[in-house]
Amino acid sequence: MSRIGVFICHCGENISRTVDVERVASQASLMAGVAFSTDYKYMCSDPGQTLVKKAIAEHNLTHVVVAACSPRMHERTFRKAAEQAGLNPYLCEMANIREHCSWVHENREEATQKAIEIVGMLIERVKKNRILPTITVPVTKRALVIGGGIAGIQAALDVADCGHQVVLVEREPSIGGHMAQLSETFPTLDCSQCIMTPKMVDLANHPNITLHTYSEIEQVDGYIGNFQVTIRKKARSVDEHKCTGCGICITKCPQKKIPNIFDCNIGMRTAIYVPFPQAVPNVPVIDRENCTMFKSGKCGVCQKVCGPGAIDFTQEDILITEPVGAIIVATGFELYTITEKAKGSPIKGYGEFGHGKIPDVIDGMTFERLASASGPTGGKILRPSDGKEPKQVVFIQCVGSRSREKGISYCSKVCCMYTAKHTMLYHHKVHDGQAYVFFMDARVPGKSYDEFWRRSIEEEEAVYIRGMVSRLYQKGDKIVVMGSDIAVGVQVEIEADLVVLATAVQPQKGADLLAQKLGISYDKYNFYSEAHAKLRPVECATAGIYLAGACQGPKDIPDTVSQASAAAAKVMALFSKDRLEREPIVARVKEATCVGCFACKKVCAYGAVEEKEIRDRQGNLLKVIAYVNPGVCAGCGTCQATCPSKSVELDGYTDEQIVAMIEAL
Amino acid sequence: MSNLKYSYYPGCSLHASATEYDISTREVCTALGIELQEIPDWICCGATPAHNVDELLSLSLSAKNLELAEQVPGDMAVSCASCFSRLKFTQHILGKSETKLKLVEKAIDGPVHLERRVKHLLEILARDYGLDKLAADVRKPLSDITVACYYGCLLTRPTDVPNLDCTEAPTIMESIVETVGGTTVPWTHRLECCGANFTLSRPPVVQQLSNAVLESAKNAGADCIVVACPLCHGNLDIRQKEIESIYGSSYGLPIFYITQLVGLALGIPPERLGLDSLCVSPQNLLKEKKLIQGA
Amino acid sequence: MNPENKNRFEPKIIAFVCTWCTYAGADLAGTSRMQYPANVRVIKFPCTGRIDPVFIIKAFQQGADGILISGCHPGDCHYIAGNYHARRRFAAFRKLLEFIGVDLNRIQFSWVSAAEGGKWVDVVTDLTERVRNMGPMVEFKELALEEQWSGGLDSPDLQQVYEAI
Amino acid sequence: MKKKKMHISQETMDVEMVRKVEQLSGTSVRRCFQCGKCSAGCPMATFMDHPPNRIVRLLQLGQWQRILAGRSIWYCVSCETCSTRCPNQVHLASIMDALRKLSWDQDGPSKESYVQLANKLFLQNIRTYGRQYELRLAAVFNVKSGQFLKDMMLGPKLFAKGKLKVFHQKNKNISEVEKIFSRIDEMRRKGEAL
Ligand SMILES: Cc1cc2nc3c(=O)[nH]c(=O)nc-3n(C[C@H](O)[C@H](O)[C@H](O)COP(=O)(O)OP(=O)(O)OC[C@H]3O[C@@H](n4cnc5c(N)ncnc54)[C@H](O)[C@@H]3O)c2cc1C
Ligand SMILES: Cc1cc2nc3c(=O)[nH]c(=O)nc-3n(C[C@H](O)[C@H](O)[C@H](O)COP(=O)(O)OP(=O)(O)OC[C@H]3O[C@@H](n4cnc5c(N)ncnc54)[C@H](O)[C@@H]3O)c2cc1C
Ligand code: SF4
Ligand code: SF4
Ligand code: SF4
Ligand code: SF4
Ligand code: SF4
Ligand code: SF4
Ligand code: SF4
Ligand code: SF4
Repeated sequence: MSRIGVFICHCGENISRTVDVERVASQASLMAGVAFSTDYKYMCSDPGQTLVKKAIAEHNLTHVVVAACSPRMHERTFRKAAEQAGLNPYLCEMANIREHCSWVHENREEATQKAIEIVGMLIERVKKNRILPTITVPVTKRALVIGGGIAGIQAALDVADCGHQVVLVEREPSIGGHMAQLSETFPTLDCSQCIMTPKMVDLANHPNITLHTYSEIEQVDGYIGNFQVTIRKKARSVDEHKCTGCGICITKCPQKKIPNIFDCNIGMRTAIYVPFPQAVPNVPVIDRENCTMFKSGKCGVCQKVCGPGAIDFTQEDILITEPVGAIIVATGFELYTITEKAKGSPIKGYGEFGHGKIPDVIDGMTFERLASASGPTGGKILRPSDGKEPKQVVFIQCVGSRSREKGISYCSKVCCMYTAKHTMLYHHKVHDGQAYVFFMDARVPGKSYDEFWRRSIEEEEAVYIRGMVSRLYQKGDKIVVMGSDIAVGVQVEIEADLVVLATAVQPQKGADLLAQKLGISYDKYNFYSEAHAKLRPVECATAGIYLAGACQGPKDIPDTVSQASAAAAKVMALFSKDRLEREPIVARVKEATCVGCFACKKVCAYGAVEEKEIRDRQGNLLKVIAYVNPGVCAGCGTCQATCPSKSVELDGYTDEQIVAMIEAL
Repeated sequence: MSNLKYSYYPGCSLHASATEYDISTREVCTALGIELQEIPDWICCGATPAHNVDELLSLSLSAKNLELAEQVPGDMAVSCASCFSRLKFTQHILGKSETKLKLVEKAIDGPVHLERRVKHLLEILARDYGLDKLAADVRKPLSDITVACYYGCLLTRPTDVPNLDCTEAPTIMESIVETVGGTTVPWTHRLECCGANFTLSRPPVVQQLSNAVLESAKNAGADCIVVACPLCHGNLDIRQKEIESIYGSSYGLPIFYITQLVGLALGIPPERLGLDSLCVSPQNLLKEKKLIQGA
Repeated sequence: MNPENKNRFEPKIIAFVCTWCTYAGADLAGTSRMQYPANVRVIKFPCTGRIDPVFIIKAFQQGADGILISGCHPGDCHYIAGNYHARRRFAAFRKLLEFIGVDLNRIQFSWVSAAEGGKWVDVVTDLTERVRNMGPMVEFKELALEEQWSGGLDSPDLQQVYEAI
Repeated sequence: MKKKKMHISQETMDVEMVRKVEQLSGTSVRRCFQCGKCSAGCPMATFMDHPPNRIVRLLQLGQWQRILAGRSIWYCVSCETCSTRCPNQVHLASIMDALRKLSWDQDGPSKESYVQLANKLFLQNIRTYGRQYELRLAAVFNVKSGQFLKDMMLGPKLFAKGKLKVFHQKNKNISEVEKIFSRIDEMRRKGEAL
């Protein structure tokens, strides 16, 4: 038999002005199961809480209902008080007679009547409340970072500096990401390599960081604090431990005509290669598709010249498993290409710009490589077709971005700024050249950003033309740019030597597949979704997984680095405890009645429902039923409402509790 | 040979100023065993003037033709780019707008048939009949002849309506010309406008735009231009002399209908392809390339 | 409230709401001291995804005259997609209610976010007025659907609903 | 040319008319963000007093009279370039159609009556013959537009090439065509048609 204590609060006059609190208390005392009922001026004050604690002890109370403000305000307060008095905190409920009653009704009689009913409902509910154990889960204090661009590097270094182990997985043979390709960076025009390479080296040398390059995530199991991650280390054909990075193999490899992707296909590389001279790790990899040995079984030059005998043509992919407690996803972006898109791709190319077939129409990243001192032209702006220095360069903004027609409605955020940067770099390098920019708006908010953009016009003499370009076509060795200037209201035609397109920033190919492995959500473009744009911008809705950098949306380096450090801070907060405590509002499966239909599994957005085999003593499989992993369950209750056999129950919101409230009407 | 059958909608131009297109279309189809059955008593599609000022009228005229087409089985074959565009637009718009569909039903006082597949002759040759088969039928390959394929506006634009080929970089005409042995050139103006129906009301505009097209083809080294639209043909062929005199140029570019070139390659005698109806005579070119006999 | 209306019918309205959005929205109406009819009783759920349609039947049985179900706006669900599942479930359930004779005007589905105190007031007021004009819910009270909420699924009607879900 | 100042208010922005344009054209005017790509590719932009992007802009401001007072809409050749390339899928060519219809309905103050005349004759021709009768079209156009000698050079050549038919094409459906015209006229009178 329950002995319920009911505590009615006046909230100064906030409640008692419209609700006759004494009457509520006396009515409550008449209700079945109520052993004690009283009212008090400020229940949440120290004396108020003491009153509750004392009553629990003196009257041997088994349950408590505090009728006061919203549970969102003080539920935690009173549950703690109950706990201090020796009750399980989940046997204490609040009846909201302030926000939902005294403040919204003027009629004293009606409000009092309603308050009595609300209290009655909660009394019936609390009777059905069960003791809920505090749930804690252990925390593996190692973090996984996926992606080794500036976002991943920054996050990994921050976590590692805090003394925790970090595993970094990078798909390419070297870390560095897009920032390693940039020439100089806005808004300060400092050299990208100069600020990037020291960080890359720090990372490689950090005692707390394990680096897996040329590797991908194969599988992710587990939940916050307890993930098991399987990593596929792709066959490099070079033994990382033996290789000294001397580079002789590269100089001797006869396959020298392979377009260098890192240089946006302007330069060439060999079949055994490092993507760029400052690569980390400085260990080459054999591109098996282009290596003669793999194609026809002949050659083997690299193997012959390699002193330490690091070349291993027989290497195979290997799978390794790492236990981690938190995951930071930092897989970055790729650029939209204007070439004809593959069938089935929702995004269209740019036929009106020649589908990428005009050699001197390049994208922004290619321009970065041309302008980079370590690039294929040694930092000279030379156009791809004939290596001449272009004297008229046309930049076109918003290519692919902000276009419903091409399937990308968002703004790519960085291209206004990097285009301004490009005009400056161009002007610095080609003094007698002229840069033109076709643009719609200049989206340059940020500290020192607008000033930067203005500088490109006022000091570096770029000509900005407000209007878009309809078509590009080759005419002799020029590219005819058919544009318009909407301010003047006329068509503009420029015969350009080089055209640079600010193409859209898109998520990496396969970003959706990685998200599915991780169980995180993504938007219709495949950018990863944060839990809340303002309040939880670096966390995924899936506990224990955090986001950093351009994989979450277009971002420049300052924003990327801020987010990476924020994600690292979140991970460190998680690692500050040995065990995680969480509200025990989780679903539980009644094994006896579960029929194993897994309707619950289908609706669970968190992947909390697992399959569990029930066997008899001999080990024969009896049935497969659902099991809710309490570490993963977020407590939404969707499974319970879905289960056809009523075999899953959400603690704290059981059918019994709800129906008790309905029946109290 | 094939057993393809179509309900054929020639359209007004093919029965008047573009008779050679009609004639050559029929000849080519006969040669390939493609059966064209003309839709009895088809009416004008309204062309540009109708949709220009009265969409409802334009939709109704095309809807009426779609209804008339019900008398003849098979997909609808259309050679004129303008008629093709109007029929496709009608299907597109009425498929999307219930309101407009109701109005058109009322205007034509009957049901609207949107299901029938409307195909341009280019699709029929390149896809339904097939390039491989076409290649096998070639008797006199158009070797040595360099062709600029001109699409103009209506065959591919706008996105999602004609769905004949890629809007900005179509290749269907080139693929046909190359299949029958011709050489095609890349050129800048193959999708630019020739001035279209302004030919009556505003010849100077047409002259200016068509001049740019002719100039581009000439500069690209083409011997001739091939078209699949009577409007384009009218502007580039009939007005070519006039344009030359205004702009002081000399192009001398024969403008063929695609069916005329294909017909030649299939070995159909030139006189049956209406070649003598062309204003810019192709005689010299064809003789030079040994496609017709003569001194 | 107007004393002349003393004897008029006062409907019972039950609101099934989610904690994160609508409950918080109703709290906001309170902190903003907005006024609305006192007929509504709120039952809090973690998420609309937790709301089992049989609660509606149960509530009608217990004498509710109108029911409000409200949660986060589409796309804003605190639990990613719970409200989406709820919507699908109720879409199927409405047919059943109609079939067994419940006037669907007694049930209101809406989205009220934590910031929409005013919307909460509007929704509650409108529903109360609407149900007041409809008069007491009598159709359903006699229906012997006792204990369906927890028992097996022997009623073919409910079976049908669950299949539809 | 002197340009009148625009006074913008809820009264001067004729939203109703713009809605009508949107309805007729089946495209949204508000979507346009004035990138100017339409104007950049329009073959006729140099002939127009308002380039295509500005036509949409004027509609966004409810200033359709300014458009009809100009000649832009009568210089559009319906080439569909603008519609094809607009990043916002604004179907500008259809908007042009809708505006021409508005102007036509109002017997609008078009500065470019030749096009209107040609269109009118073309449609009359269809109404009378069921199909186009090019000789008559050209002849009547030249007479009505006062350009008796226009295209004189072409005429004989076309005859010689068999391109101008002296007799019009026979068609059993002439009466059907006439009926469509008159039904639409009727629907317009009753205000049923768009
Ligand atoms: C042309 C251009 C110029 C720019 N100029 C500037 C500038 O001047 N200043 C500025 O502030 N910003 C600039 N930016 C923006 C800047 O490049 C980005 O802000 C920054 O690179 C984002 O870093 P990231 O680490 O998020 O992504 P990325 O640099 O894209 O790094 C992602 C990394 O993850 C790896 N990866 C991807 N998928 C996987 C996977 N499944 N598994 C493992 N690894 C994976 C990739 O290989 C890559 O190494 C420019 C951008 C462009 C396009
Ligand atoms: C009109 C307007 C509308 C906006 N709308 C949006 C929006 O819709 N969405 C959005 O994302 N952002 C919006 N913003 C921006 C948003 O307001 C800011 O991003 C945000 O408030 C910044 O938070 P903050 O904590 O940095 O600064 P603040 O909100 O300014 O907080 C600073 C605090 O520090 C205190 N303080 C100051 N000096 C001292 C001192 N010396 N010692 C102790 N305390 C001190 C101040 O009293 C204040 O409480 C809007 C801004 C404006 C102006
Ligand atoms: S418990 Fe809530 S209602 Fe009571 S005094 Fe504190 S704030 Fe006010
Ligand atoms: S693989 Fe051998 S040759 Fe090549 S860099 Fe390494 S150590 Fe030098
Ligand atoms: S075996 Fe392959 S990688 Fe090595 S040198 Fe030969 S081609 Fe180059
Ligand atoms: S950042 Fe600038 S260039 Fe890039 S999409 Fe946005 S507006 Fe266009
Ligand atoms: S829905 Fe219910 S019966 Fe089906 S597997 Fe889940 S718990 Fe078991
Ligand atoms: S309560 Fe929600 S999160 Fe937990 S298992 Fe059920 S559906 Fe999944
Ligand atoms: S192209 Fe489209 S968005 Fe751009 S100005 Fe023209 S109508 Fe507007
Ligand atoms: S359809 Fe008209 S407005 Fe559009 S590009 Fe062609 S001529 Fe210009």
